[in-house]
Amino acid sequence: MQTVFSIAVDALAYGMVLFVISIGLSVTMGLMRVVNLAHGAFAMIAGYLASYAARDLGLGYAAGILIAVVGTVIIAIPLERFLYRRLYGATELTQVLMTIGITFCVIGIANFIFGPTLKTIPLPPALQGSVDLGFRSIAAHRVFAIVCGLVVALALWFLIERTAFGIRLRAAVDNAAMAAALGVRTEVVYAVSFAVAIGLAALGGVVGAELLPVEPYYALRYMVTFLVVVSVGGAGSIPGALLACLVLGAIDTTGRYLAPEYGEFFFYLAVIVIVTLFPRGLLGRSKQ
Amino acid sequence: MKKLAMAAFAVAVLSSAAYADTIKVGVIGPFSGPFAVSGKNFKVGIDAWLAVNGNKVGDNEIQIVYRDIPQADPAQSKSLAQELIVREGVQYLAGFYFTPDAMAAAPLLSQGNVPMVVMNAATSAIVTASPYVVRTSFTMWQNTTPIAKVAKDQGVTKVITLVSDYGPGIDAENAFKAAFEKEDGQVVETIRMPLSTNDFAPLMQRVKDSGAEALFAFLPSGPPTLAFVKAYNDNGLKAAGIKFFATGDLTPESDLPALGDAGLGLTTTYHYSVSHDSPENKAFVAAAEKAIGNPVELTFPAVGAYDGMYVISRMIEATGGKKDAKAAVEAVKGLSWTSPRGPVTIDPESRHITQNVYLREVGRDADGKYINKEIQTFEKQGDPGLAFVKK
Amino acid sequence: MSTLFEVRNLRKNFGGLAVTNDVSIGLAPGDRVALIGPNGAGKTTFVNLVTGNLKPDSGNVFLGNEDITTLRAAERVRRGLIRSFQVTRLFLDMTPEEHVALAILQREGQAGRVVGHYSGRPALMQEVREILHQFGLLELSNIKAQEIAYGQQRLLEIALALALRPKVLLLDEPAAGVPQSETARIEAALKRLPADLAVLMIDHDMDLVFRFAKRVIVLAAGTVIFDGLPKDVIADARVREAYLGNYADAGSVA
Amino acid sequence: MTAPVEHSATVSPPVIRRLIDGGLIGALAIAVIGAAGYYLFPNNLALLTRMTAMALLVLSLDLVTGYCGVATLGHAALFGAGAYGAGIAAAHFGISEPLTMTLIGAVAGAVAGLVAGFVILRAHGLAQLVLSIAVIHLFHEAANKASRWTGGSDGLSGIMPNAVFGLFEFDLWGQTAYIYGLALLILVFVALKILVRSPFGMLARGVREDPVRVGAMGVSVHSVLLRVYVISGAVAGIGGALSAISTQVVGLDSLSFTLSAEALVMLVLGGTGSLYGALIGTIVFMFFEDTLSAINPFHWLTIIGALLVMVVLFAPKGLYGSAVALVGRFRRRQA
Repeated sequence: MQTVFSIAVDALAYGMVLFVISIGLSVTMGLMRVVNLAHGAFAMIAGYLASYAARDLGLGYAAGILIAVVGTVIIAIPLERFLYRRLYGATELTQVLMTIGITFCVIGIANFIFGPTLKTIPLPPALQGSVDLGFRSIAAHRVFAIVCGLVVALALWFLIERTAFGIRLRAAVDNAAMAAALGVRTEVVYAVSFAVAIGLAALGGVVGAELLPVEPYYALRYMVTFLVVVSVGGAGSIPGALLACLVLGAIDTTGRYLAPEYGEFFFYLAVIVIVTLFPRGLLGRSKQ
Repeated sequence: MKKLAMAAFAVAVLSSAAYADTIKVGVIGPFSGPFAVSGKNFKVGIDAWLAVNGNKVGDNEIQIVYRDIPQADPAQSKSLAQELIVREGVQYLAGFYFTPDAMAAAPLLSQGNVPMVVMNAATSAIVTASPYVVRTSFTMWQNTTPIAKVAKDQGVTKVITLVSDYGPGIDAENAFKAAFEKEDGQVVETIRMPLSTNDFAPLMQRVKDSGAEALFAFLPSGPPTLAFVKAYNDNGLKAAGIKFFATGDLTPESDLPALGDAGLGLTTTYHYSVSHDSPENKAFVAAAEKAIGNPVELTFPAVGAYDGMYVISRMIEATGGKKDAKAAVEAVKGLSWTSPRGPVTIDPESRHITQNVYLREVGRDADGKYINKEIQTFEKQGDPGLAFVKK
Repeated sequence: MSTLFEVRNLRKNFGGLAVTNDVSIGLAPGDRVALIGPNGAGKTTFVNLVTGNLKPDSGNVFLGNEDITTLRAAERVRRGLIRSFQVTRLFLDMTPEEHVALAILQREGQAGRVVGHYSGRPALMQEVREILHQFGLLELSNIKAQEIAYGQQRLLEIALALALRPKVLLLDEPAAGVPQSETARIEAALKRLPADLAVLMIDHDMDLVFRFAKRVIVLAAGTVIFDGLPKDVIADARVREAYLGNYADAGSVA
Repeated sequence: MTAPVEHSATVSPPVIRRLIDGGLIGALAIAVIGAAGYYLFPNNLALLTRMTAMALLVLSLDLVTGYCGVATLGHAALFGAGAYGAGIAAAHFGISEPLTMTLIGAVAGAVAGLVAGFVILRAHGLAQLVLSIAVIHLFHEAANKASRWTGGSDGLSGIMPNAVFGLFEFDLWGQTAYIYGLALLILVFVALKILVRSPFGMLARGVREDPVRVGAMGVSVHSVLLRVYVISGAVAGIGGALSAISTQVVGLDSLSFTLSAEALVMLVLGGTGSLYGALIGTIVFMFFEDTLSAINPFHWLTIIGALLVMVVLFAPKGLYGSAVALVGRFRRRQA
């Protein structure tokens, strides 16, 4: 029984880390309809910025996160203006080609500037060490990731479902022409959404760095994981992404505990079953 | 047009076969992509050797031609090796980080009359792929076997093994099991982890449940090793007194700063530590650190490349710059010298390097830098894996 | 006259709401029937049930003497139950010639062939030209469908259906979206449809319906409320009620 | 009904156009470019052979993605199946006659196509993409597990193909391998040209344009797609077999997501939905990759990335597709 609890805790922690890292992609793919394979590249840029600020400049973890999120968004703004804007409404294949190109560039540049080794973001003392749950201990930074995930989920849900901006965004997504006719400045809405998505990628990259350490190949290494999480959850659905992360986290963690050798099989078979049963994702928006 | 092309073709063929006072060495390695740090170390090792010894052997000038294979890709390896031999006219092939890449290029050697000096790829069988293969790195068996003895010496009788589920991992598992059972130890469970594993927490739970007193681990150096070591600490295994044994692949010097204090006290066996205390190593490290720019990135493939260059230089010396793979390989069989890692010999029979393997513990040096501190030496280790292959 | 196509007691519920409520219709060879009804009457659902894109909750569909209720859509097509679409569905990258040729090949069971080109078959090319000529599309036969006018696309849509040699043809608003100036051509094409073909046209363009149909069926709230001659439909009390007021009553009368 | 016979001359395509459609021109072009490659880069035939194998994979991908609109990031499964099929036949069963190996590769690829298609065709769009990713990972993992047969991550070695027709040995220079590969490519290209023109090819294009309409013509869309997948598998399998024969080693990379993604990038680069686009994309991408990585083995990826971005900005339909569009616009302006 204790083992079951223990696995459940691991699954929750892993799932929430996945959620924090992937949710930004769910926004780009579901709400902006851009298959952004460069999502990981932005998370990685944030990781480098945080590492530089917190470790090399010694500014501390909180400042590191802030600098990483703001800095990554600033880097992303010209990219949105000159590259991504061309992708809105383009075919999926075109989006794949462009964003993979961007990813290659970012990898090359990161390798050139920061070198190929792993970079870490030093944790504040409060997040180091373990938290005792009674029957086992869990790393403090994982608890932090869980909290971050919940806060992000709530904030995003509120932003999209409960604010005027959210209404505009959903209108722009569902029918850009109609929204424009109603006075919604779709370009601005898209730019802001993109910034939000990139900010989330950045936050995820920093918070998840304990599990997925920052190095130049980060941008491609986890791309598949992000894509799977988003589509299993249903692109654009915040609760869906949350559910997908918890389900996939549970399957992955349990599979790895019971039969680590066949962990990959478990995971991808589960993905096939879920995607076949729920082609729009677990809680996907019904409109294609 | 056709005639002209044929003529050019003939010239290219002849010039590569004929005596040349510039001798080209083709180096194939992962210079970009996820293993770029290893490729960089190849280059650093070679640059260091050239800096220390100059780029001339006798009258012959050595020129290095690099080719990139970001991830294991035998088809590309073969095509690059062929291009290097045929178009660039290289007299030596070197590098090779991944086993399948070396395996794919090996059949070209006798036809091309070119020796291959493997600077990393660590599967025992590679030397059997062609009589022209010489290896200056290590094998999984070579580095793994001594740690079983260490475990036994520390009074451990029950061990659980965790290895990445691919060739080298399975080699490590077999090697550890064979050596530990010879010491009357018991491997209570063997776990193979998919290479893509990011989260090791559930596996640490398995370790706890297994009742083992220690774990033996192998993962290729890179991001997962960091997560693995952290999971070992965070999930309370360290606190519970479960010992940690591994090969040095888990604690390459380039990962140590990232591991930080979490890595302190980890014991691994390996053929080379950057901190090895010898005049040869001091000279090597000084040159290598200059070549690499960022000293933190310096780690084991560099020494394989450095020694590989030494072997190649002896080959050039022996053949007088002539293209003669057979004579070149014969000349280095049984060759002994003092490498930065310690005394080494090219075993005449297997053409693999016989070397000391060291037990190391992660610690800090006087400057506070994280290092692998050598605490015990297993002298003149051959490759036990070859016997396993032949079985 | 023998019945060629028959729908018997067809019923479909969406979440407790009967969208198709016990509908029975029969068609004989040569019939020209129009199915009309106010918006939301369940016409589209009815078409989808007949073509096999939706499964009925109960009831049966017959073609000839065969019960085709459980057959898949493609199977029904192969038996001669063909439909056209309200919104043009064409292969925009292909020419009218290719469209019709493909339809004929499919009809002849040759569409799975992996070698040869249709232009190498004189008999087929002859038929393609005849059909295109019949719809006034011959001059456009080698222009991509996306480059021809909408009215002509609508004609091609019907030509495509005809090339499959239907026994029963379901025309879903054949003139929808076509400018007034071009509807005459579509009507003319409809007039020339083979005489022994049973046609069920779904539309709400009353002018077209009255000129085309010999019989009119009115669907309201999923129920057939009228099945008779065009001249009687305007006078029918229930039809007036359905179009002009109180839909709920119309349902209860049936 | 009166038949307008007088129109027939203008309606039926002229002889020359038929020849172009029939792939003769294309086959000739491949042969000429191939021969040019042979004489211009006589010392780099292994790269050219690799290009040929890759071109087969990209052509195969074009069948499902370009002609039928199936989004897949797992197409290397079909290529790898062919490579392992041919490789295992040679290494474990001593079947080392190259033509037989190629045939086995084609069959293995076709079977893999059937399996992959069965899974991938169960969804559309993003979901389909993810299914394809799952498929390639399962294939990869299965090959890794079956290391007794596949050699696992160390690669399958011990493949020693006989001489072609007992006459032409596979040697260091790679002439035999290249000419053999080129011959295969030309044969496959002509076969695909015939296929694309055939009624079935039209049906496949129809599925991409509007599956609902195809269904309304009495065709089972799913069965069309599945058949395309099997054919595509055979083509990719031939490519895989060629790779196994010329390299004499088969690695897990031939069943990898990376290879699948690379093939897709090459296809989109050249332009989807045209066999020429597939070929051009392959040649351009691999040529740049090889040249740039030789010039700077350490930082070439950046340039490749920039190149891809440029293509999207300036040739959004791919190199071939955009060139065709440009020529078309030019002609229309002239007319």
